[in-house]
Amino acid sequence: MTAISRRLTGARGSRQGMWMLPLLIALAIALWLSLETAQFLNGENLLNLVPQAMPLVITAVGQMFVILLGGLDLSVGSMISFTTAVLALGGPAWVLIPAVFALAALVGFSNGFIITRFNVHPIIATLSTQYILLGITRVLRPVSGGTVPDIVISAVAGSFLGVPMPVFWGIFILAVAWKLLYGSRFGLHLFAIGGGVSSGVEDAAHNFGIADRRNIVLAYVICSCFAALAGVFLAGRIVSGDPNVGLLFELDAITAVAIGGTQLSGGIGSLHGTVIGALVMALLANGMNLTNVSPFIQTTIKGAILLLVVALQSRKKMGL
Amino acid sequence: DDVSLLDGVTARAGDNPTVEAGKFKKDPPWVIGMSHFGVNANTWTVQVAHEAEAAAAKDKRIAKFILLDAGFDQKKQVADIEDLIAQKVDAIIVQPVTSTSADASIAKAVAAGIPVIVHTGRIESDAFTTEIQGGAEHFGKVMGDFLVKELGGKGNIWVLRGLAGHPEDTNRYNGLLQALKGTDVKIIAEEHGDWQYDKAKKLCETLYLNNPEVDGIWSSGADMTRACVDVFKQFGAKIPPITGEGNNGFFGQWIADGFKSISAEYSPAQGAAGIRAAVALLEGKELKKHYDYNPPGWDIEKVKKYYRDDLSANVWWPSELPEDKLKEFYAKK
Amino acid sequence: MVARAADTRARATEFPERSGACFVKTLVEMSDIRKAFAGTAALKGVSIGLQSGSVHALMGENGAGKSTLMKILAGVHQPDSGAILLDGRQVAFHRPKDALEAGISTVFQELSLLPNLTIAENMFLGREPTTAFGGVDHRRMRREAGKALAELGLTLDPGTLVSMLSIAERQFVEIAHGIMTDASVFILDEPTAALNAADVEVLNRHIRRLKDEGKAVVYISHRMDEIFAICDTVTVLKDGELVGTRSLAEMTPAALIAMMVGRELADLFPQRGDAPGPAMLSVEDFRITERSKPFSLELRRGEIVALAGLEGQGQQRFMRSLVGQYHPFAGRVAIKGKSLPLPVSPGGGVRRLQAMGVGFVPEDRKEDGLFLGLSVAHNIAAALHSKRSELALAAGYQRQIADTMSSLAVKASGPGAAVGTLSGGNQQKVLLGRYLAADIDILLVEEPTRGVDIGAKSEIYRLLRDFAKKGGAVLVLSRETVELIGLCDRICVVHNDTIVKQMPAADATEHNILDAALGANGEASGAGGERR
Amino acid sequence: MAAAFANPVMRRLLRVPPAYYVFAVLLVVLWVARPNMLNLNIMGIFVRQIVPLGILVLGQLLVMRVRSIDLSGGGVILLINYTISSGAFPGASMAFFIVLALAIGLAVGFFNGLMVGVRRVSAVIVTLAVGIVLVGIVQYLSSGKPPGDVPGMFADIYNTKLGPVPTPVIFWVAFSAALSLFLSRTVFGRYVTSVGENVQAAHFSGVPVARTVVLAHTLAGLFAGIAALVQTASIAVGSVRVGLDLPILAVAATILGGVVFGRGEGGVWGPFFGVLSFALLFVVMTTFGIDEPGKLIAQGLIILLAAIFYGIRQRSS
Ligand SMILES: Nc1ncnc2c1ncn2[C@@H]1O[C@H](COP(=O)(O)OP(=O)(O)OP(=O)(O)O)[C@@H](O)[C@H]1O
Ligand SMILES: Nc1ncnc2c1ncn2[C@@H]1O[C@H](COP(=O)(O)OP(=O)(O)OP(=O)(O)O)[C@@H](O)[C@H]1O
Ligand SMILES: [Mg+2]
Ligand SMILES: [Mg+2]
Repeated sequence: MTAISRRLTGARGSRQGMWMLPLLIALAIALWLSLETAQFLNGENLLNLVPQAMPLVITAVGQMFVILLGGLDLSVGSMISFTTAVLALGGPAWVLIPAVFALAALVGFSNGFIITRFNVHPIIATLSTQYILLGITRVLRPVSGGTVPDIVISAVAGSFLGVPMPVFWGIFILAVAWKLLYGSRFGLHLFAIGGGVSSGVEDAAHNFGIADRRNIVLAYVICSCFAALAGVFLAGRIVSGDPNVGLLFELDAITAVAIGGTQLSGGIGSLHGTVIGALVMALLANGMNLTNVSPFIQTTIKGAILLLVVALQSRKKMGL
Repeated sequence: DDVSLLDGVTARAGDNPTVEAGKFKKDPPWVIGMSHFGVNANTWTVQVAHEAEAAAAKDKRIAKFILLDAGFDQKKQVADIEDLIAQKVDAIIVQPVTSTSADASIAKAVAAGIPVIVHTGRIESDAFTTEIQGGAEHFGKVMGDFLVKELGGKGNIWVLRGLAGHPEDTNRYNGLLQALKGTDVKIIAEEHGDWQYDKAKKLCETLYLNNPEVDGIWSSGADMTRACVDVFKQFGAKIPPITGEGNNGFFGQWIADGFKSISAEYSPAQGAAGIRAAVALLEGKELKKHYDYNPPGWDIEKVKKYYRDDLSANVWWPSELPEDKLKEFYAKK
Repeated sequence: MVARAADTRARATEFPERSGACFVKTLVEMSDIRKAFAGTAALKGVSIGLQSGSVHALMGENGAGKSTLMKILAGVHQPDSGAILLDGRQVAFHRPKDALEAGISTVFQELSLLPNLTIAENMFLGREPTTAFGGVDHRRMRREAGKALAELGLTLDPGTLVSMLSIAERQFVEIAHGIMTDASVFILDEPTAALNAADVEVLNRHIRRLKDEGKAVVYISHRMDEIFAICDTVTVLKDGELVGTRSLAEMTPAALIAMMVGRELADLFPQRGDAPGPAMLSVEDFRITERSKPFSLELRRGEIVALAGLEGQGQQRFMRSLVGQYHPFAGRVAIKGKSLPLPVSPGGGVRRLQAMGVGFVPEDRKEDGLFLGLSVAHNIAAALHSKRSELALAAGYQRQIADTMSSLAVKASGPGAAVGTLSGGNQQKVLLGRYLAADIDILLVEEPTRGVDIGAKSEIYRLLRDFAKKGGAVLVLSRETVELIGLCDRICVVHNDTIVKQMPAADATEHNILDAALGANGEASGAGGERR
Repeated sequence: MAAAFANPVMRRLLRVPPAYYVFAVLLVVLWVARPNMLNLNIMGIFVRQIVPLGILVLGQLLVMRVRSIDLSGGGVILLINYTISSGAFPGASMAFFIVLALAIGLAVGFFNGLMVGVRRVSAVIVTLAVGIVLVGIVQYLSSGKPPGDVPGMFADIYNTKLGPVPTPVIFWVAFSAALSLFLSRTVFGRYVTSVGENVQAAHFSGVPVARTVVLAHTLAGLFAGIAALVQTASIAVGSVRVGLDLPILAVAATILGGVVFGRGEGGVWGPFFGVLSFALLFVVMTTFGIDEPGKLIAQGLIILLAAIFYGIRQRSS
């Protein structure tokens, strides 16, 4: 019994963070919804749920890479808006799509470079990037509009072999993230660097001969590229470019990561936890709509549930 | 036509298709869903929600009115409309977050046989069933024309814009530019105050201290006008001609201080108009596809008729809220 | 070819070697190394040569520059001037990775494992084997890590997170990481600071293996016996300068100490105390866990009592349950006659005990003890401030700080110096100083001299004895048996979560302590009446 | 070169937080472009605009020094603004509202503190969630009763001056000075420093760690309540959306002022000048008529460049 409760709440002796409790909460919400409303389990709604959750899942997974390092990327919201704006500039898809990822990589590189080489706090570095990118986005696209390449729209809204495209996105993203995090030396080194940061010995991993700066930069590049991917997905979903679409997305992403048990001080966390965290948030939004919870009280409920989930995740360490 | 949606709303002239009678006819009770772009943008948007709820409550045939709040989040609006479709509501009213965000899901709703009414925000697609659109350009132009007239076609103005990137902001501003075309009225400062009192106050203070010489102020409305008037009063300066909109607080200020102004009309009762359009469609009445809401500006005389000293600054005129609701919501105690 | 071999041999003969077993050559030469930190010189032109098949001791007082010299060789610091020759070729290491790749493997003095990685991951960090798909080959890592641990006599699961390990276990993992690798130079910077005698023997076996394989080993330790047991050559540093390099065959401990300290050290340990006074701390029927046997313990005024035993036998758990870190199963504790209700609260235990005049000095000074980034003054005054309420005005305590620094002979540029820049021994003095300054009459000390040089050790012993003589009482927990015998009045040997034997320190020998600690002594386990 | 860096005066100078020179540079720019604006009257009004942020920052720096963060300030401000303007307490006196605001702030801060210091929950998420709940409460309440007018005396006090300087500015400066003294002179200040440097070591040297964190958060909540009063007085009307971007700005100003998680090199005055820099930045950009996108880009670049400059200098020392 104590073993179970330990696993649920503490997960000491594992670096995955506490993900089981959020999983239970996600299941509880799903169970409540399927009992409460007939529509929840209907195929249409379940198919809605996947694309509704997808941008958050993508962004949160990207954000997780930098959070594992003990970093933070506040620029992902702007990156998403920026991506939709670039995609809606008009032009052939084979130019625009590689271009957005090249630009995202550049932004991520610049974040990482500034943080590692110039000793700038991640919050300051990425907050500045957030402002700068938003400014550029507003120049490119003062108001929403423009047309997104057809291929992007069909890649989001279409289906293949009867399966809606977002499902493939999900599989692809999880596979890439899984390979990066668990199937490579890079992933292990991320945990190592984060472990050093969270235990207060910033260069512990460096002393093991790990190319830490390079790995940190890489993590920020990955985070930006995932945000760009979320931007592409959203552009396909809203069928236009929009300077405000990513507004406050960074906070949602960070919240999803934290709900999933990843610790913001670095070194502890998991991919599945992050996905669960994003699902909890999406289920909550969907559930409250389906059960006709008054929009006036939805925010409170959302906040209260967040509070509950994190309050149950007490940790050994105090802080962020 | 026999459907009256709202005072000042007329069917658009020119190419305007008809939604044929009976197309969406359904026996009551009805379930009507509404996707609001952001209830808590400001007190005006709150009132729109209240006007819609009150109108829905008045019609006994509406069994259920589902209000969803996108909170300015287009992703959420798309999800909200999808959720409404999943719940098989009989009609969907959309206040779009942006001109394109809701397009795909509106098309989905229409494909599912659900009529879609769009108001307070134009969209690029025309997949919807019917729309009631207050012309943002018209709104801006009414204000611009007033300034041009007051200034005798010549002078320097400040421009206080709303939320950057919001279509309403851009369109109102475009209306101003139309009004200024060919005149000698020059914009010497142009800033975004996000339609908020505190931001606008900071802006006006800064602009004033930079250079108090200004002949007129074009304010994109909401609480910004009141903030700017307060700044001039605080410095003991003469208030230049300034534009405003139908806010009770602003009305009180205008009446008390007697500066030159105009109030462009943009009624929160558009929320009720949306409900009436939905009901008309479900009753099987014939509607046009496009309705315009381009009322003239209000002068001080009209303002005096509407102003209510016993209500707080946060009521917006004209309103269709019944007296008891007005009292309940806004009474100053 | 011939010329090169002759050349090497010629150089090798400059350094006489005790072990003639294999072909001896100079692997590393560091010459005239200088290094300054923020203005203060840590190394002032030190030269040293490391031979293959030889264990080279590096000795000197705290702050002499031993770790700095080795960190330069390990690529952590870059020298301000001087040259490093590796196999006769000049090299420059810009980061640790460069040194690793050049075949220099280091066990650093400060524990620096990553707590969130497993033992296996820590051991292979930076050089993980990969699978055909480019992923980390966890299976192989665990297998090989398990083998390496077994060779060091440990039965830990290589999949355990390091955060779950005790300090000694971590130290072993660190050693395993350092020595179970394919390198030609091994640096061990105080590897035994957290180890007890039995563990040290295991380590020594491996060092001898490395030596037999023709590797060069640098061994830094403040424990004289270890140096004489396994080292061939010794280099002594003092204040960043080279005192000399000698073959250990021609040295005696006294001569070595004189070389380090610059004078003969009369007595390492101070005179024992007189007859002890009334009980200060009494523990009755204490049971650490549900299954452990009860024990009682009395600590009297003027007494220094030791808790001895093998690693993880419960001595630390007992001490820390007094400050609330663990909940003991049962027992009664009285401090100066006032009873201390058990369990003590985990958050407020330390404060409560301080209010009763008891100070607890934690073993891990870096993690649990010091504020490395803050000044010496702040570190010393911390416990003084803790006695007062939040809203009280903070006194400067200049006098207490100055007194403490001078009575402990803390070597620092002043009270404003950050503690993190002091050497290990001086850090330890600051830590002890904090509690000595705070008007406390019972001290619970874990590892009073971990990583402390012989001169400072002797000072710390004297400090603790003076403290006892002035009416205090000390309970000490240490892995160094010699230290316990020399310092204490009475020794309690802990085995299996209970005290199995108490003896006057005057009668104790390393042998009979180890006997009791191993539980070999039938009387202890028999008399208590085993339940199963 | 190394000797120059070793000089204690030099080392101190190298540690001057970026906020100071951002402020200095902006002041020079303004002095060149609009010398007439550099007088006490005008500057007083500019500074008054950011007093709510300034007060919020005082709380933020306190919690950041104990390695925590408080993102709930926006929610506190909104809730207090709503409570005062909703007319739910007809005829209540100024004192009543002040007590009410402080009580709300204290309660929220105390809750945050318990969660972070005792439960040891992630500070970012807890305070973010608390902020969301508070905003949600206002949204819920305003559906029943939208916010209305703020009692006139708030604006009256807000508009008073002491000599040429607006009262809110004097209040802020005095408040900052008081906090600065409080932190440097009391035992609590030492506790904060200890906990920020090393929680474990603080615990073992007898610092009441949890209590220190709870107290820091409680004070931050209290300060948010005070910031809310000033903010409410400055807008004189109820709102459903006020002050929501303040917490993240407060974090940025605090870091610019040299206080990062656990370390407080900039003390209280570093963040103070961080806030002043933001005030001047706004004025300079408005003065130069920089448009919205330009403002964003310039703001981002200036913060970034300052931080990079500081980072490089710190590294070289
Ligand atoms: N097979 C792999 N799969 C995933 N990531 C890898 C792999 N190999 C290396 N990396 C990542 O790339 C980084 C660089 O690794 P590598 O060992 O090549 O360093 P290096 O080129 O020697 O670096 P430096 O030149 O900085 O010393 C590693 O820290 C690791 O995170
Ligand atoms: N990173 C650093 N910054 C500033 N000063 C340092 C740093 N590292 C070491 N020093 C200083 O250099 C000198 C030598 O320290 P070092 O750690 O090499 O001593 P040591 O001989 O290893 O001592 P110990 O036996 O206590 O470990 C000391 O005075 C120390 O304060
Ligand atoms: Mg050392
Ligand atoms: Mg390499």
